[in-house]
Amino acid sequence: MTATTTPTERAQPATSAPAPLTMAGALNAALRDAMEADDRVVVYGEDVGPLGGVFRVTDGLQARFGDQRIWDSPLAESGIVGTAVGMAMYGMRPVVEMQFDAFSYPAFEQMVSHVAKMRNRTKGRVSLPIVVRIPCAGAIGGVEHHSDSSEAYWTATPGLTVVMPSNPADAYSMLREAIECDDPVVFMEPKSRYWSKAELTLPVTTAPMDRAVVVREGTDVTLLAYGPTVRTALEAADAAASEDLSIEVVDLRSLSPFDDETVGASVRKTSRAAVIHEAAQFGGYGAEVAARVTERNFFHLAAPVLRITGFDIPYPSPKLEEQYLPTADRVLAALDTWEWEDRA
Amino acid sequence: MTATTTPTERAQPATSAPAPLTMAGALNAALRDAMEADDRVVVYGEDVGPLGGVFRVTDGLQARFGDQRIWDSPLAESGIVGTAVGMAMYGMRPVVEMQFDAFSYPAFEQMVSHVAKMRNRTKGRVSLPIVVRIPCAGAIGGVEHHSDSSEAYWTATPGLTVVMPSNPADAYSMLREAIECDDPVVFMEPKSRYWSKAELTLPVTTAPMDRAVVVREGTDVTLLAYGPTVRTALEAADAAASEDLSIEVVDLRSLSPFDDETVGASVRKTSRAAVIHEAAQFGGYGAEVAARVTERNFFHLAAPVLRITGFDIPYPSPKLEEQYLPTADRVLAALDTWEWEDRA
Amino acid sequence: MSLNVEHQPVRALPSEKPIRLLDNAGHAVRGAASGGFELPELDVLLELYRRMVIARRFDVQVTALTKQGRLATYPSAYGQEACEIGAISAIETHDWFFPTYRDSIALLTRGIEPGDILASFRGDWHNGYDQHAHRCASQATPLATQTLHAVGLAHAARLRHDPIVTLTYLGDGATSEGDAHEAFNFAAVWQTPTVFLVQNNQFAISTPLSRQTRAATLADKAVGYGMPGYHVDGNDVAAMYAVTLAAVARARDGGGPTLIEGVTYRIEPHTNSDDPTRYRQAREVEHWKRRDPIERLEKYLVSEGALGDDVRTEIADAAESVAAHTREVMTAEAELDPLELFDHVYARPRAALREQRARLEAELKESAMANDSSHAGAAR
Amino acid sequence: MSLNVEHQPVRALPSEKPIRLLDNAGHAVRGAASGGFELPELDVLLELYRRMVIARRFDVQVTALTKQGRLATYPSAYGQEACEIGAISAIETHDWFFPTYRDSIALLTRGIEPGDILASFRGDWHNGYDQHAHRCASQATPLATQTLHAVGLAHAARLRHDPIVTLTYLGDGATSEGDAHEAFNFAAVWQTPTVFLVQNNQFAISTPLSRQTRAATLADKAVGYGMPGYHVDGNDVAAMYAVTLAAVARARDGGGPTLIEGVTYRIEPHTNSDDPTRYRQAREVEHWKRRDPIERLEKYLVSEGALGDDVRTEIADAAESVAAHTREVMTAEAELDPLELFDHVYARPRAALREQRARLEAELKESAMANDSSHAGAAR
Ligand SMILES: Cc1ncc(C[n+]2csc(CCOP(=O)(O)OP(=O)(O)O)c2C)c(N)n1
Ligand SMILES: Cc1ncc(C[n+]2csc(CCOP(=O)(O)OP(=O)(O)O)c2C)c(N)n1
Ligand SMILES: [Mg+2]
Ligand SMILES: [Mg+2]
Repeated sequence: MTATTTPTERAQPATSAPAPLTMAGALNAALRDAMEADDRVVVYGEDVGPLGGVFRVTDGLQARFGDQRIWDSPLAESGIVGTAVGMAMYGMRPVVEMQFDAFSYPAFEQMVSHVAKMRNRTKGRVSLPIVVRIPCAGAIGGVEHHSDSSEAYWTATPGLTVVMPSNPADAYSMLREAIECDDPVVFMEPKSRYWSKAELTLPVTTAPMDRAVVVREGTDVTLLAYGPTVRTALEAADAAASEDLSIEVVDLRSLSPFDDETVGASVRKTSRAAVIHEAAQFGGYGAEVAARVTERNFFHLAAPVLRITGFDIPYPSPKLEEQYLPTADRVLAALDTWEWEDRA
Repeated sequence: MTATTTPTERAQPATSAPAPLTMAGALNAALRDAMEADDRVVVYGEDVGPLGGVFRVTDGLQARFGDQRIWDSPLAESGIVGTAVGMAMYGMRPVVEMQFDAFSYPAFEQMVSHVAKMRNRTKGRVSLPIVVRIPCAGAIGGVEHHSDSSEAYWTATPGLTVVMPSNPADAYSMLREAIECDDPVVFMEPKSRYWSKAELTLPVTTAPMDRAVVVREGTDVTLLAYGPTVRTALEAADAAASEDLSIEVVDLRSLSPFDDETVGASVRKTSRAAVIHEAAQFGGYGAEVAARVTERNFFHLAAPVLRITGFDIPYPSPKLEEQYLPTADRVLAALDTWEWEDRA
Repeated sequence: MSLNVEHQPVRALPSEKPIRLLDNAGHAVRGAASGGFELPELDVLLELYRRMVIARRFDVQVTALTKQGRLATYPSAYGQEACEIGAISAIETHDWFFPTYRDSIALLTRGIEPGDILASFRGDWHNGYDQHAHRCASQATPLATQTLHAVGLAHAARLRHDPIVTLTYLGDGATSEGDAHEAFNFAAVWQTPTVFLVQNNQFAISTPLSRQTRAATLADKAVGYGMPGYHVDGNDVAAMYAVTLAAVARARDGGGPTLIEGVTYRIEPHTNSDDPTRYRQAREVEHWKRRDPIERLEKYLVSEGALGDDVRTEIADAAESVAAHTREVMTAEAELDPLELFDHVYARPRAALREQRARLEAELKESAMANDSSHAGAAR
Repeated sequence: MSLNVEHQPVRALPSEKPIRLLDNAGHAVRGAASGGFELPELDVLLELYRRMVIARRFDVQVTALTKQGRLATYPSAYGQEACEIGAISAIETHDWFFPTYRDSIALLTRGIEPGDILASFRGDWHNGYDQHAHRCASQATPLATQTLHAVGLAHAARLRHDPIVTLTYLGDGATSEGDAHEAFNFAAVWQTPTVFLVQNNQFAISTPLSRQTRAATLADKAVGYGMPGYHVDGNDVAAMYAVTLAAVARARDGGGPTLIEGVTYRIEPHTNSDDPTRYRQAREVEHWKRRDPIERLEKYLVSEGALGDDVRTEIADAAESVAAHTREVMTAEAELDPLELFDHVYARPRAALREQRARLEAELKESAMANDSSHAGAAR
């Protein structure tokens, strides 16, 4: 097993005709194809079996592969992740599901003290090809604990790879790549995008999962977004276009590692950048983005990198989440706070 | 109980003569005086009783106060923090100890989902005046899991207050204030500074625990440090002085909230800033510092805010920690990477 | 009162047959099957009946409102009334209760206003009632976490020689979490006055008990902590009440914690967004519907002549009025102030939150003005 | 082989009296006290004796080296040899072992080089041996976490119809952690071939067992998971070996996990930096020294005529040579390359780590040059 299986090397199932697929459906197909391609891939977690997961991402997989490839575990997240460590040591490639961000917290010690550290601890002798799937973020009207954004915890942890697709094609391609990766991957799935659709011909291979992608070109401002906020950024770019402001949107895709190259190129072109996320601002992932973009491109920047984020408060109850979440309007208003004299 | 008990309001034990005190001793005195002043203060955790804690911070307290004020709990960190929530709901002011940063991880769910959120959840009807003491960071030759820096996890969590003293006087004053605070406080104690000494007359009251303090004045560069790296910053400032570079050192003290005012004033004066910490750089607390200092002072900055930190790797084994830790030399070398043309 | 308890730890297997005081036909059970517990007096049973009827009517009403979209979510306790009401009725006003999301009807029984219970499920705020006033903690979502809170509060009270007891509920699934273990253990080691009720409703969302534990009963877990465990028919409110009452009394007397398992069944889906047809047979649900806890007690009360038509009508009326009141409060929209989002995060004010609050305030004003002018435009 | 195990869960209280095959005077125990286990053959006992003697000599040597500052820390297992060696000797080469920091002597018995075992305690790298080659996981520090790894690996093997067993050790203190609970439960529900050995050495650092549990025995915890539990005299290597062997055989046959408690005592401080005078009486230590596991077996072997002077000398020589070898490897400094810090964090290379590596490389070169020139200067 090489360290960097590239997407094209992977066993390809028969190509299917283009069909509209939701992100949940794309993830389901990726799991199915990965299980088909490699019998070391096993899937477990809470309610992933007959129910197909509370978001139906594992729908139908138990019927197809049987309960020795995919099964319901007891209800204990540390147990789920901790046993995955042992399974991976044996040579399996476990894909486990945390039901929501906040319910991954009981597994925090296993994630930080073992999943992240095992390979380094053993000088590379033991690698843990585990994928921890986390339905993440909010905007689904969920009650408390169902809309947290946990990415800052994982990205602050050396040894973890953290990715988040924003669309069905990436969801498929990145999940296949994550499962093939010899490093443990925290695979974050923006819940509010589960039902977003795209026409896809499977298997689809998009950019490597550690690369950011420019999803809309522009010249005046770079918006850095990931997961649920890519749509927000695109909406802002649309609205701004009518006001003659040309916004480039970069979908980060990979939170750790960070694609300094793609992002740097964009920022040096536009000389202005803002990062958008749902999580609270203080200590959020946007801090890393702002800090490193500034470090590496300081003399190209016409203005400070902005962070357009949730407030520094716990995620609110459903009726107030609209006020909490960064919207396209809020993005545009934030861009207005820059001094724009330098613009012709 | 008012929300913002100021240090001067607190019940003062008889003033003692100045005496050399270690940080561990100062913390011990603070616990003793707090327990003396308020019988709602209870202390528990692993080995805090007869042993006095593995760092002896609770030395002698059980002999003095009995095992209904301070006691050894079963060995379970989630249990320790979770029961503290209940105790605080009843009206106690529990001060609990996590033996090392990495051993707080089993308590992560209780910290993030309850300690941080309870007050907001209940519209302020239930506040949790809990202090979670965490002997933190490295440079003590500790084997794996004994030298983590966990501050980024706590500072990314709205609802928590996170402070870290760097010297015995602050250790005493800030711990008293933390215990009197109605908000839950993560009180981080840099292990490598436990045996550092100062002449102190107790009780000592230093700046409020939510303020940063300029610990050395300078004009060319602002070094932002906290806990163990304050000493590093001061060493760098000393060394630089001989090369005619005037360094101002700010001891952040409070990680959350961040004292934008004190830091901003310093940075606007020097126009250059760097933040120093032991934790890995990627997603570390320094990212927040760099991002917010830049956001608020962009047009005053002559150069990007630097982060001088640990590498993006798990904390190394004892024989390699020297190479990992940011030293005064590394700080000075980093400052050299700035273009200095603007300096006369 | 010393905190050192010298008596021997309990070391016995709970009875494998659930303790039962009324069988499914509504007949009193005597002998070994009753585990030595006494059937409560008729007036107590009648009161439990009344509470269960009202609780169910409320539950059915809230499920209906949820289907109409008035609530974001609602985890029903239909069929679990004997556990929910039996146990909560065994504690006193000054005792504390630590519930889960499933236990709204126990809160109702505890005297909390429907609108306040349901504020969180409607999406107004995370918790809607005054916990200290009712001595009821918020309904915990992170599984088993509340059991530690119950132990901590009980221990604090014990340190203060305050003779209260804490009662906490958790599900069969939640017993698998590390926090449940730590709570059982802390309670036992500290001998806190805590009663744990595991409502074994056979499922954790879709996961059946057989994939949750291999223990013969969930009450068996008590053995590993040296505390008494009781395996109880959770559809028999008489048994649930009597066993809890005894556990509460023992706890209050310094006898430490107890683990009670009530064997029951979740008749409704996990929540409104669940689809139980994917993981269980309608047959099984029907089987359990025939073991309805309310009907069981009703049969007994009728056979004892304690439930005449007049009482029945009176109870039905009371239940209807709770339902009507619930409809009313849940139909009216609560006034919410988004700026309050910033007000309760910290006791000690923060400059950054002040700034963010001001920004949201300006944004809201602006959009209100935009709205006004567009309305004005439309009116013109 | 089907993974569905239909047999009934185990539901019985472990014997409260520890199972014992040799009493402290070195006499064979028969009847109920032996729990139905057979005393192993003399050749097996002699081999266990040899292993214990070598293990103790190693342990004493490492403690001495630690006092000399050659190791950053060392948690000694002095006095726990019967648990450590008895259990590890009951598994096969192809089985897996999941130890804690305390279990270096079990790793030695498993055939790992002293230098490789001690690399972590010396501070060279976090883990110094090839886990796959020895089928031994790294020595876990975060308490109880390794028990889940053992369950996971066992389950994976079971899914592959690979008839291996996993053995994991944990301390009395570690049983309080949530992870221990989750591991016991997952193992029982999945019926994994896992043997859990709780080394109840009476203390978790300074915290005595009475503050850790209220259960009569730690083996009682097995009941709550529906798995067999054995309460064993942990200073009787014959019993430890026999009970573990039976558990391993059952596990290998698809009979699921077992929880074994070995009752023993930590004679040394927790680690070299601990001060046990603060929390326990020298008397207590003396009492346990008189129950020494090696002496006990020695008495039996001598009484059976199985341990003559020649064998004794041969074993002592073997032990001395392990000690000498250990001194040697621990006195030589390991070559460490700081740049290796960056090489094993990820399988997939990262640009940022490449940059940081290059920076450290430049720094190291610079300081080497500075050193060279200052040495050169000094020489001139
Ligand atoms: C720590 C945690 N993990 C997962 C969840 C998601 N979740 C909510 S309810 C539930 C099932 C709980 O089952 P059980 O404890 O039996 O209670 P019941 O819902 O049957 O009353 C799950 C998995 C959660 N709330 N908390
Ligand atoms: C999760 C966690 N919490 C705390 C510690 C610190 N610690 C190390 S050893 C120890 C005591 C362990 O006692 P026990 O499980 O009985 O094992 P023993 O050391 O007696 O062999 C503690 C508290 C740790 N390593 N991991
Ligand atoms: Mg349930
Ligand atoms: Mg121990």
